[in-house]
Amino acid sequence: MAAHDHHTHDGHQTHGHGHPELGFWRKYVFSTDHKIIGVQYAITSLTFLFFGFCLVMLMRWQLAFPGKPVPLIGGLFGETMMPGGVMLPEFYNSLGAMHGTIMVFLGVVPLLVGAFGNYVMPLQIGAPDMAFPKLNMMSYWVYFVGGIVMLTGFFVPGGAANSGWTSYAPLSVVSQVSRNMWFTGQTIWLLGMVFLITSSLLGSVNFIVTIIQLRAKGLEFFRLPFFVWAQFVTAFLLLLAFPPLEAAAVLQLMDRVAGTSFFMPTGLVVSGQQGHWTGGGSPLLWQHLFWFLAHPEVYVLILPGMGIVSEVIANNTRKPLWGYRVLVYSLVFLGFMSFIVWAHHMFMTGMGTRMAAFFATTTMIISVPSVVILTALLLSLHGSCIRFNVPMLFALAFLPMFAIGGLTGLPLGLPAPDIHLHDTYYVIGHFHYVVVPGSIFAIFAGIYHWYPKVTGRKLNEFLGKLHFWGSVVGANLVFMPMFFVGMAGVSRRLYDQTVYQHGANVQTLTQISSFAAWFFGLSQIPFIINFFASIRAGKKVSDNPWEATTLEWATPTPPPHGNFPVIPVVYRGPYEYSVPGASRDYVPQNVTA
Amino acid sequence: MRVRSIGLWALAMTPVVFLATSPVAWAQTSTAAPITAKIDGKYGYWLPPDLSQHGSQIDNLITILHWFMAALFVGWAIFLVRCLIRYRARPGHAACYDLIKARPAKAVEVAVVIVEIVLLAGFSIPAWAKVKNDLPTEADTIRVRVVAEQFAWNFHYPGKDGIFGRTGPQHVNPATNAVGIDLSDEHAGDDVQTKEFHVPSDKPVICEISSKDVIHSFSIPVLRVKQDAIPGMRIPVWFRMKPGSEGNYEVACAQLCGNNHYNMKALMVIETPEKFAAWLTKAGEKEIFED
Amino acid sequence: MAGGHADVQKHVKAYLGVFVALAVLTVVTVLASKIHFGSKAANITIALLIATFKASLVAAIFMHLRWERGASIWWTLLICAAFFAVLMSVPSLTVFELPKQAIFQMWDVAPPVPGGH
Amino acid sequence: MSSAALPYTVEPHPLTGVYSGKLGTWLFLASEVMLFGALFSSYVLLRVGAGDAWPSGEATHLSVPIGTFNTLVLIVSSVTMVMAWASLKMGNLAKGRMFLALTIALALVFIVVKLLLEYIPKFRGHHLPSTNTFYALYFTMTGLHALHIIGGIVVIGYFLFPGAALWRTDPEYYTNRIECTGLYWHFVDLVWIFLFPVLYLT
Repeated sequence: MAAHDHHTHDGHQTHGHGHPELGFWRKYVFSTDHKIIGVQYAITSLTFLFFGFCLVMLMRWQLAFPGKPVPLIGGLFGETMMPGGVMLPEFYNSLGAMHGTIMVFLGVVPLLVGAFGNYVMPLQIGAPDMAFPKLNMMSYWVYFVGGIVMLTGFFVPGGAANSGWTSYAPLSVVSQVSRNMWFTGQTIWLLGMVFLITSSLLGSVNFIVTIIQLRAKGLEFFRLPFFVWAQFVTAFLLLLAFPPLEAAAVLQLMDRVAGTSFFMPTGLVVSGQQGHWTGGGSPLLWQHLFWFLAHPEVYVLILPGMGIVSEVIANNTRKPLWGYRVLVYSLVFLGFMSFIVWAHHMFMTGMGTRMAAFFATTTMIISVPSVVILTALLLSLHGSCIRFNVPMLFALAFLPMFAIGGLTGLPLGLPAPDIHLHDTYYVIGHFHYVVVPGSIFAIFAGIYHWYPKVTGRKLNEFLGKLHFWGSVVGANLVFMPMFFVGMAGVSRRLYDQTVYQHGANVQTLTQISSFAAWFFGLSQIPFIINFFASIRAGKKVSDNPWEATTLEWATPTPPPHGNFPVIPVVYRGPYEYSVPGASRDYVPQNVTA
Repeated sequence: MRVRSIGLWALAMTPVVFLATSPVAWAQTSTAAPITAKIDGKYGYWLPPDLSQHGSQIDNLITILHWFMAALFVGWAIFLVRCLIRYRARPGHAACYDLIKARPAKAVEVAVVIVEIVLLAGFSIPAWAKVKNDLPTEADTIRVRVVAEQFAWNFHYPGKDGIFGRTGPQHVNPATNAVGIDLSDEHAGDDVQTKEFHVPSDKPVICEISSKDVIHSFSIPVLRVKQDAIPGMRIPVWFRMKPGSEGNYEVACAQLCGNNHYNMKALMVIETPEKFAAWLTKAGEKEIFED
Repeated sequence: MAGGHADVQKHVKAYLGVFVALAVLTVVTVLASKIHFGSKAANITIALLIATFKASLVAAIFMHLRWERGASIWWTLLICAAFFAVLMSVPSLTVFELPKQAIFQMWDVAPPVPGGH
Repeated sequence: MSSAALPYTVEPHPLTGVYSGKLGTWLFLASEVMLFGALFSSYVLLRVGAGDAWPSGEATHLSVPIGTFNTLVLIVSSVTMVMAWASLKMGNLAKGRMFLALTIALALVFIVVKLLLEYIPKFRGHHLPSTNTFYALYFTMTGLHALHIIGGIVVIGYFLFPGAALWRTDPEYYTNRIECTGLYWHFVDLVWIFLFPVLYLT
């Protein structure tokens, strides 16, 4: 602690002398400072995340009580969405599609990469800022515009996109057709995607260059905190997987607006009418291009989450991570493999044995590094000294829940069991068990962990624990029943599963899921209160409240413009906790002895 | 701060308590038309009943996998809980800098790899190859063309001559000729098209799945059959029933296909050969094609 | 990369050489397309080979890859090439690998193509 | 302001051997490779799927002479672009700007030819994107390429006029920026080198 104190004071005093004072707009709105941009990303994407969650809480009503008017707020939605408070199937489908899109593209990715990556990564590598600060600002604003465009879908006739977040053609081409195609939900979705993809591309270029070029002296690649590694691999995934979807989105736009037939096969008969398309296209082409993005995208959702969890675990176990190099190699391997497993989403599209065998094999191979990472994190607990603070609780909840998510991927990755389980609630349960702990809980862990760095104050522990227990119980109760619903054969994306005998039979489980989802939603209230109240009322803390080793804690709090009063030099690996013979139980990376 | 937050929390929980205890809320309702035919089969909280001969392969694999998953999970969970208790921070306890040797962990990883290889190469791929490629070759195999549309399943039987009449999109008439049979074809006269899926219980069935408009998915949970209906393609699936599986079942759509996707179901009737023959004759007589 | 004036002047000569080569190869491609090399596939292959050669010239000389020493750029290109190869495998995955008896034809008669030429 | 404080905007990083802008440009180009790669992949898939129905030669109604002319225009513009950089590297701003202006002029020629001699006559002749998959691909691929050309015009235009002020304060930084712009421009040329035979000649 004492080692940094003089930096702190010097930093606060010298800061501001060298730079002309900026106006409000340049300082807080159109800022090029990675920390301001990170906070902008965080606030925007947390808002979107909450909005996306509200959408699903609405859907859960229809699922639990099909055809019953939504209580209290049902009347607010108007005749085109909920006549008499009863949700229409098209509105239900819109909610489903937008829930997926908003959570993935507007919530989690911008939070993990845009917010945490932006704020923490340059600090952790000892850089004064991102390599291209103006580009960074542009990424944020393109993302912001993309989000606004996406939301306008709700206000056009016909409603927001309702062909699922996967937007499978030809459904996405033939649905929501109107005279002015530019102002229909699906077209707006495609335009929004183009913005969001562009934003991610700009961001990923920036991240990679920053990590390669701006590391502090002595910070070799194998001394990088695991979180930085995760951001590095993630940026490559974004950089190379997103463009094919951008191309695909352009092709689908052409199909919708210019009447081309990229995804439209010959001889379509839609609503009893022979289609006007010339045909010759392939619906599977969209799926290939989409999943070429969307499988790496899954890893974009969880790799930074694993990074955060690793940081928190190393810090709160007070000992080095088990197998740091093994973790890094697994991460890189995961990144590579994630590009050649995409067709396991398409086993049911009429795939021959050879191709199914190939993609099932790559899928089984990719499960190995995941198991290795999970095992390494578990072994890190051995012989440690665990502090059960709120970030650590979320990080610990990640371990068993992510294990469930990973394990339930096995029956889906093997083609034969997938025949029964494909596109059922089992799939929903599986990937929510991956992204809820892997992304959402990791995000919470990260917020509780780094909040003191951003504001200089800690979040309230009691409210945090209330939030944690509500979320863990809620999440498990939402998603565990889904495995049984899926096992019974109930398809996903059904407006009313009781139509089928096998669905009506497990309706009780679906109702439990719904109540749990609302409970999960309510559990976020302490968090929201905590988040805003602690800005002023939180307990003031020092620059390094968690007694952590990585460089972001070596700056004053909050970090000044330019981050480090003196650019640090790194002498050791990232997690030197409980070193024998050291005076304290942690040795920061920038301390010589 | 603390007291206020507890108060807020309690306030927030009231609607949950209210909803959970409300008997009205728990009453089951449905937006769909009442099911006219009684659906047979016993449904529990695990896999649905299995009527097909290949289904047990899939079911066994699913069961084995879940035992394997449970074993792994329990192992991990025991280790986790032990660590959480034994290594919790407390006065007089400090972390140890040295990392443990992880022979058991490596053994577990190797075991996972081996089990995955066995499941994949030994069970999954052979089962898949059988379901996808080993189409039945018996002369009396029932062939059905399944044509999906928004939001119904159409079934096209070749009739007595066993040959499908020629089809084309220009012949489609939504009311009378949903599968687009060309009536001028010599094989078309005896063809049968229906919205109900009838099959005899003693013969293998090959369904050729296709779609007129968007992607659907032909799913029969009780037969462990699922195949996407891709417009512009014709993809076969086949199944063979276990003896004594006569009854009424449901064909579902498993791929989002539009607003009424949830209600795109067809009645599947598995019946004795005699009943099936009688039904086919009757259905053929009723047919009136207009072009 | 290039340091002094002398280096740059040497480069300029290379640029002009590449320009002549590109112009000539463009004409060669056009002429080659007029000749029938046995099959359509052979013609396409030849055209793509020439195009690849031209592209390599542009990348090597105009984009300075010939003089590039930054390992990070080569790594980027390597990774990109690997994933590009995966991306280019998509057509073969969709077209050539189907289960037995599946066909890319749902109707028996070809439908009249609206607005076709 | 903050960018001035960042290291390696001008001088290459001692370990990686490049300055940040160049690495960033190459990374961006890698993503562009994947973008156009997806389109070429779709092209192959749709063409193989179409079999003999795919129009070629005369049936495409594309003019090989116009295509050849435009190919040459782009090649010359690549040369002028790289000459602009070389001139700046040798300290000659006036010559560099002249070459930049020439590059823009050639790019405009490309766009005008594309628009007036190709797109508009096609539309007049009812050869629309919806006519068949060949035209769909032709318009999408060349259209996206043309958007890249227009983007290039904007960027080069910026460095020709307002951006050139940087030369006075930091000529090396300015030269580097021109090099990065050049990388992008050559890439656009490179894409056309493939588009030309794929669409016009086979």
